[in-house]
Amino acid sequence: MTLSASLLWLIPATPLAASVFGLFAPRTARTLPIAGALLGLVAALGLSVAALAGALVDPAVRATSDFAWFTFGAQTLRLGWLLDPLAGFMCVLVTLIGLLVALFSTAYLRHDPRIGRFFGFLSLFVAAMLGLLVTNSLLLLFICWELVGLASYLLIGFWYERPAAAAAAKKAFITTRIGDLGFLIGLVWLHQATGSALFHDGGAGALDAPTLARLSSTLLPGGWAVSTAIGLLLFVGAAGKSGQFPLHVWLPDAMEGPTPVSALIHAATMVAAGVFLMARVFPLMAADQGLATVPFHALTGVAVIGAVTALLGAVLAVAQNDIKRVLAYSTVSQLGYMMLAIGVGSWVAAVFHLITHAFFKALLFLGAGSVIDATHHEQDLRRLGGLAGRMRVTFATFALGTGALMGLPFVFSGFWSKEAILHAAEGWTVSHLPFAAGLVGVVLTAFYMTRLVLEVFFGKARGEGAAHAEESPGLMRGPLVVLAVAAVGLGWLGLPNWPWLQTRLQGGDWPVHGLGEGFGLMVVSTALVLLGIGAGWWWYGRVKRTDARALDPLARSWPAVHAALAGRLWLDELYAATVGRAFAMLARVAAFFDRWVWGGAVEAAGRTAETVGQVNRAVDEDGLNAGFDNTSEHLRGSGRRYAKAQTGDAQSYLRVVAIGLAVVGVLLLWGGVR
Amino acid sequence: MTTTSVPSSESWLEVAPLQARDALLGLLPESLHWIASSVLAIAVLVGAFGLMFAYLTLAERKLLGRIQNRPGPNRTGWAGLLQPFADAVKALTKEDIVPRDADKVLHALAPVSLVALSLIGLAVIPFGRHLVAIELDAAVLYFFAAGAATELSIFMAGWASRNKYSLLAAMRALAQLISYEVPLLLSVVPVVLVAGTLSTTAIVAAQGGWAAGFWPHWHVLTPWGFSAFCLFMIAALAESNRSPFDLPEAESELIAGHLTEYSGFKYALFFMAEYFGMAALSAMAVTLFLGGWQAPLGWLEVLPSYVWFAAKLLALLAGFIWIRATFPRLRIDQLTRLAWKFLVPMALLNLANAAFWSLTAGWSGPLQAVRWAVSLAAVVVPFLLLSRSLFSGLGPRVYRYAPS
Amino acid sequence: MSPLHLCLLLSTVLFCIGLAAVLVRTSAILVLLGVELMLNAANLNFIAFWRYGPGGDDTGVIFVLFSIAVAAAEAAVGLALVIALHRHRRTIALKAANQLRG
Amino acid sequence: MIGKGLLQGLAVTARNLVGSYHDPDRYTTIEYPEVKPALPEAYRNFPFLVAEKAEDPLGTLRCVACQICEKECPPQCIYIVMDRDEKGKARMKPKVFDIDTSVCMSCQICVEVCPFDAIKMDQVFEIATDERFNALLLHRDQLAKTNTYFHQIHPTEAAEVDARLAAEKKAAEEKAKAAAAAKAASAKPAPAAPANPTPPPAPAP
Amino acid sequence: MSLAFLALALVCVVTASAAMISRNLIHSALLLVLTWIGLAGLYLWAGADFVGFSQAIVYVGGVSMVVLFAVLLTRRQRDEPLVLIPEAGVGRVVAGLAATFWVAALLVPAMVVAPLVQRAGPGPTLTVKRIGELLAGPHLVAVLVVGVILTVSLIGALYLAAPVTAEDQPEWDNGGTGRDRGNQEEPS
Repeated sequence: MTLSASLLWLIPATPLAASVFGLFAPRTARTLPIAGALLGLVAALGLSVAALAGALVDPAVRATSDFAWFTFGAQTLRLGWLLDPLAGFMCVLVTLIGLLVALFSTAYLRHDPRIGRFFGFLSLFVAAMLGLLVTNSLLLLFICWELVGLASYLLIGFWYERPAAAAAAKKAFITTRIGDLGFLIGLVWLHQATGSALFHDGGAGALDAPTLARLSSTLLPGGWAVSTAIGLLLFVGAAGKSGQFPLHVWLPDAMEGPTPVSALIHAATMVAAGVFLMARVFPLMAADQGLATVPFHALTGVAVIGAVTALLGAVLAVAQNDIKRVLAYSTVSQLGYMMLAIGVGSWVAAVFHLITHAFFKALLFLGAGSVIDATHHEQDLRRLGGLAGRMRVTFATFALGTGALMGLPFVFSGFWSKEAILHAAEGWTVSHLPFAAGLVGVVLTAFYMTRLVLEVFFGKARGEGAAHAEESPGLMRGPLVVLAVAAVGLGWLGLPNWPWLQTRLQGGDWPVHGLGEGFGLMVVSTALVLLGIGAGWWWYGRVKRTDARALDPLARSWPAVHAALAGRLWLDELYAATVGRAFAMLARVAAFFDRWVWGGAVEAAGRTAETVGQVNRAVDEDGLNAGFDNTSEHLRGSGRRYAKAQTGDAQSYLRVVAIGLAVVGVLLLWGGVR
Repeated sequence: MTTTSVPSSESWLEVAPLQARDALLGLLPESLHWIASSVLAIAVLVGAFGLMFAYLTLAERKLLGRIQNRPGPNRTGWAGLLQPFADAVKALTKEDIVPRDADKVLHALAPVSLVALSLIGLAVIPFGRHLVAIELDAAVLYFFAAGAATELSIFMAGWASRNKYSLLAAMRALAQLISYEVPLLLSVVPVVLVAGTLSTTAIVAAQGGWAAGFWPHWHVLTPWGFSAFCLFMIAALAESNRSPFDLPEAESELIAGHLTEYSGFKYALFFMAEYFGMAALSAMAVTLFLGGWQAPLGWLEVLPSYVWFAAKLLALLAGFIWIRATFPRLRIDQLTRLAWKFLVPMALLNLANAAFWSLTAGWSGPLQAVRWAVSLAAVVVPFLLLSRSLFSGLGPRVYRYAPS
Repeated sequence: MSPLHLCLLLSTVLFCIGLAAVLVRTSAILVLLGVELMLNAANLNFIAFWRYGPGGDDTGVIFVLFSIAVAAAEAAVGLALVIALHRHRRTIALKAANQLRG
Repeated sequence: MIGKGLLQGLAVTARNLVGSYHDPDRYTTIEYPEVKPALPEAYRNFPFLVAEKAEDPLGTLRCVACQICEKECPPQCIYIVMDRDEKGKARMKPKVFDIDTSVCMSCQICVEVCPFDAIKMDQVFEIATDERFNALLLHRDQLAKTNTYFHQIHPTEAAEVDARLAAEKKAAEEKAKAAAAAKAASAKPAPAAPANPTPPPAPAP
Repeated sequence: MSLAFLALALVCVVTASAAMISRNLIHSALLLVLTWIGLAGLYLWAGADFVGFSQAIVYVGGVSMVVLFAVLLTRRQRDEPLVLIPEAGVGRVVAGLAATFWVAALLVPAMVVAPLVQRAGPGPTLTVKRIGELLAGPHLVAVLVVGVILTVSLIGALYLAAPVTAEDQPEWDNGGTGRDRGNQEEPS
């Protein structure tokens, strides 16, 4: 059964409807919102599968169904829905992981009194995300983009009674808002430049070839192509949302929200929205490739930022003591990888890695959640340890996830998707920096993941939470197992010799080459992974820490470096110092202006009006009135005289009428008044 | 008689009156013909209705007698035939007393105007196929214009007698007449609506012919027609101060009502006017509802048209007398309540009914039965509802006796 | 003096009689009767013009019909006022109804 | 239904009208002057004097002018003068017997007290006269009417009276015969006390 | 001009002036009725039968009754008898007559001067059907409006004339409700 483009809107609509149960149900409602959310997700999943089936029937075609939103004057604003393999795969991904996370959180949040509201927010988020995926219009995408931002704010700040969570939610919202500003300017500029809000509108859409040719050919004063400028602006939005280098600070703090939220939003879906945006508008980004005259290409910017972020994320992840923050920084670095892949021109590899990463990162987060739940909310690595024996399934699935993340060869999906990126980066002609960063990233990723696994699961339980931990209930283990299977199996969809996924995404042919051709790169990356694991074992495996307060082995060998990394390179402080203070000063200036300059003017105006009023009264009282009074007196006198004429006798009136009639008649007939 | 040409095709009886008229006119010069013919018409009318008045009084007293198991006047002439002339002589010889400070002019003018007005109404009634005094386009309106003026004479009678009681009685009589003029006129409107014209000859012509050979097209034989006929007759009864509505000159009421101060010939004139009024209204009823001079059945056409008119007229007058013999008198408030709360609504509903009837004239076959059924329901249902709501309280008097 | 002129003369005479009555008589009812007479004079005019005018147009007659109807209503209301006046002032002299004055 | 009462009323009058033509007990009018009303037997009007023979009513009056009725009559409207022959001997017949019908209230007391059944109540009601005083005073000759007339107007009473008179006469004759026999028988014995004369001579019917 | 017209005109003028002059209100009302009858005759003479008869019905039948009832209901005069020219009002009479003269002075010459398009020969014929079509056709709205005017004015007249307050009501009639007036004190 395939879903046609015109029914695409059903996919976001069902979870939105389900969210109503959560949002508007009474505060303590439980079963109705949960059931609603789950039902919504199952329905959305079914529809997404149908949509995907529909898209895969002919991957090359982009089925669109547009509708007129409203007309102002001569113009009508038309929005629409777009169904192509990219949207299909992403919808299935979001709904599947959403469903698994929802099942997980029914167990994880079972003690939380406001679980109903949580599921409401969750459904709202999934609805917004799906809306973003299937839209054919950048404006509608922006609308869903904002909704997703709202949902993430609500979910991060779910336990609003904790100040840290509230601050984190605000921080996430503001930083993504800064990114969205760039996105908005790009959106408006694109709409103004192309005249249409739709991506593909039979040739007249923003991303159709003729318009792109027009965009890239028109140059800005600085020699830049318009498409480059718009592309970069859109990338700023994507960077904000996907936590790229300058705007990544909010992602680690977003860990304050409940773990399923982190799993779904800050690992799999929302942060991937930026990458999806780049994939969607890739033709625009790549429009200026061919032009040699253009000084700077959008994609080079993306690639550079991607590489820097990948490296930064990996480096910072090494020195974190909170299990979720390690994974957060890992997500930042992996997103860097995806942006790097887009930067080097292969958005298909980026999407492939996005899909695989979504599954195993969700697995890792849920595993961490299971650990936190079991150890009664113990998140600090220093007080964990020795959980492998107690939590077998969690340990097994977590290990599989780690393998996929690190990219252990051949078996795990991470390996193939990272391989594709590195392959693409290798072939990038502009510079080799991204490729080098990618390789270093692989090593660091392997290192901090082995550290994490060793610290949490091996050694001796260093906290009493870890000491009494038991395996978490079936509802949590189920999703872990499913995700583990996906983490392993998904890789085989995109093998170099059987690129099923890539051909579908590309919609056309994808170069099929044997394993041998990229074999060299595979050997190098495997070696790097092993190097990382070895280093990780060296510092953390060899001598297991027994005491929670013991110094971190890495800190012992490079105290300065470790301190810097633990402090997150003091980026937050840097921001606070620069941007924070600048705004504060700006606010003070505005306050001064407001009170003294405008306030003063209003005050002055008020006072002058008052004085004028007094002067007027004075003049009026003794000046004019005297004059008027006697004239009116005079008038009243004559009025009284005339009143006497009104005798009240009907017949006298009639007489006057009759005589008047006669006189007028005579005048008219004979007075010559022709 | 209008100077219509004399069709030769009909039986000689039919045209006998016309031939007689032509013969008479022949004696006079051409120039005087128009005045002669109108004078002749007047003479015939006054003569015929005068005689009829005379024998109507006799018939009334004979019939009332018979109904009350007594012979009625039979002393004068064989079985009382000369009685009317005896009355006339009595009326003439009786002394005519006029109150001292009565308004002599008005006192004399009242009876005369009443009789005149009652008579002029007869001018437009078609007595036979060619026997109509004046062929008017707005004949019905003319008839009721004449009828409306009679109230004036009653007021004059009441006022001119300078007698408190007669003035009060005149006022009550006027109230009655005015209350009943409305339903009278309203009950005529349906006939005009269906016939589509105000001229009496056309209305009678419209009632010609027989449906299915035996059922004449008379208006009375249609549901709305019968209802309108009943309303018209009730209103006519009241309009001519007869039987249940004879409040004005009833002995038990204010002496003789507005006729208290009248005696002798003026009193007789008032009675003559009453009978003329009754005859005129009955004649109009015959014209409008009973198909004027139309014969009830096809083969009865052999009898001349004016015979049928006379038969129906006499039947109606007998009905008047019959009603007078039967019904007790109505009190003034009952009388006006009957008019305003029962007759007027029924007449208005009947108007709608007639409109429906005329609109569905084209229906034929089974639809005809439907048309009849709807029209019948439109008469019966309001009648039942209205009578139940208005007269629910009435019924046989319940006597409460002191506990023994 | 064509017949039309005669008719107009008659209606003028009637009109002036009515007007004189209205202006001279003291009794309210008589004033109303005067007005009634003036109305009738006007009606006569209409019919005269209908009878002798260029013809072809019957609105004159229709106008007279409406004017008769409205005059009847006016008479009824006028006399009701007189009766009401009489109930409060016990007289129907126009002089009694002069409260509405300056 | 409002009309039902009216129709029933009309039906009653109609039935009456039709009935009056063929139903005898409906149309009961007697056209008086031509058809005399069948007076009920007990009807009485003013008294009259019963005479035995039609050819000489005044001569054969039963009344003996005993003036009982004159005395008993409450309004005193009877005036009797005894008929005396030239010698003043009572002829046992009234010379003058006047009844003032304007006064008589036909109470029938005179009939009840009259021992000789001489005065009876008459049924003549057409007594209108054109003169107020004298015409209403009925004299003897106007009052005298034969016994046969009495039989016509009061048949039962007349028969009863005659039967009684006959019986009395027969008793008187037997007594007379007995007296005569006794007298004959006693003729022989000395004449006994004289028998007082039996009262009225009973003229043969 | 035909004899009939002159006769009718004479009747109208004489009765109208008599009506306006007469001292007895009833006489003036009845004389005016005669004028109306004269006018109805004039309409008939002019050939407008329908108008003549409606004038007869409305005026002679209806308005005369209303006038006479009004006259009778306002009999209890408190003050001066109905004098034609009261001494106090001589000025009013003169002024009134002057005004009338002026109006007449305007109308009559205007009539004489005005160029009147005349049509000789018999007058137009007007059948009831023609009037019906006119009333139901172009003048339908006017008919409805007149209907409304009549209803409203008559109800208003009724309200004005009918005694509403308790003490005005005659004893036996307590608003026709049949309620016994004995228990007047109970709150209505």
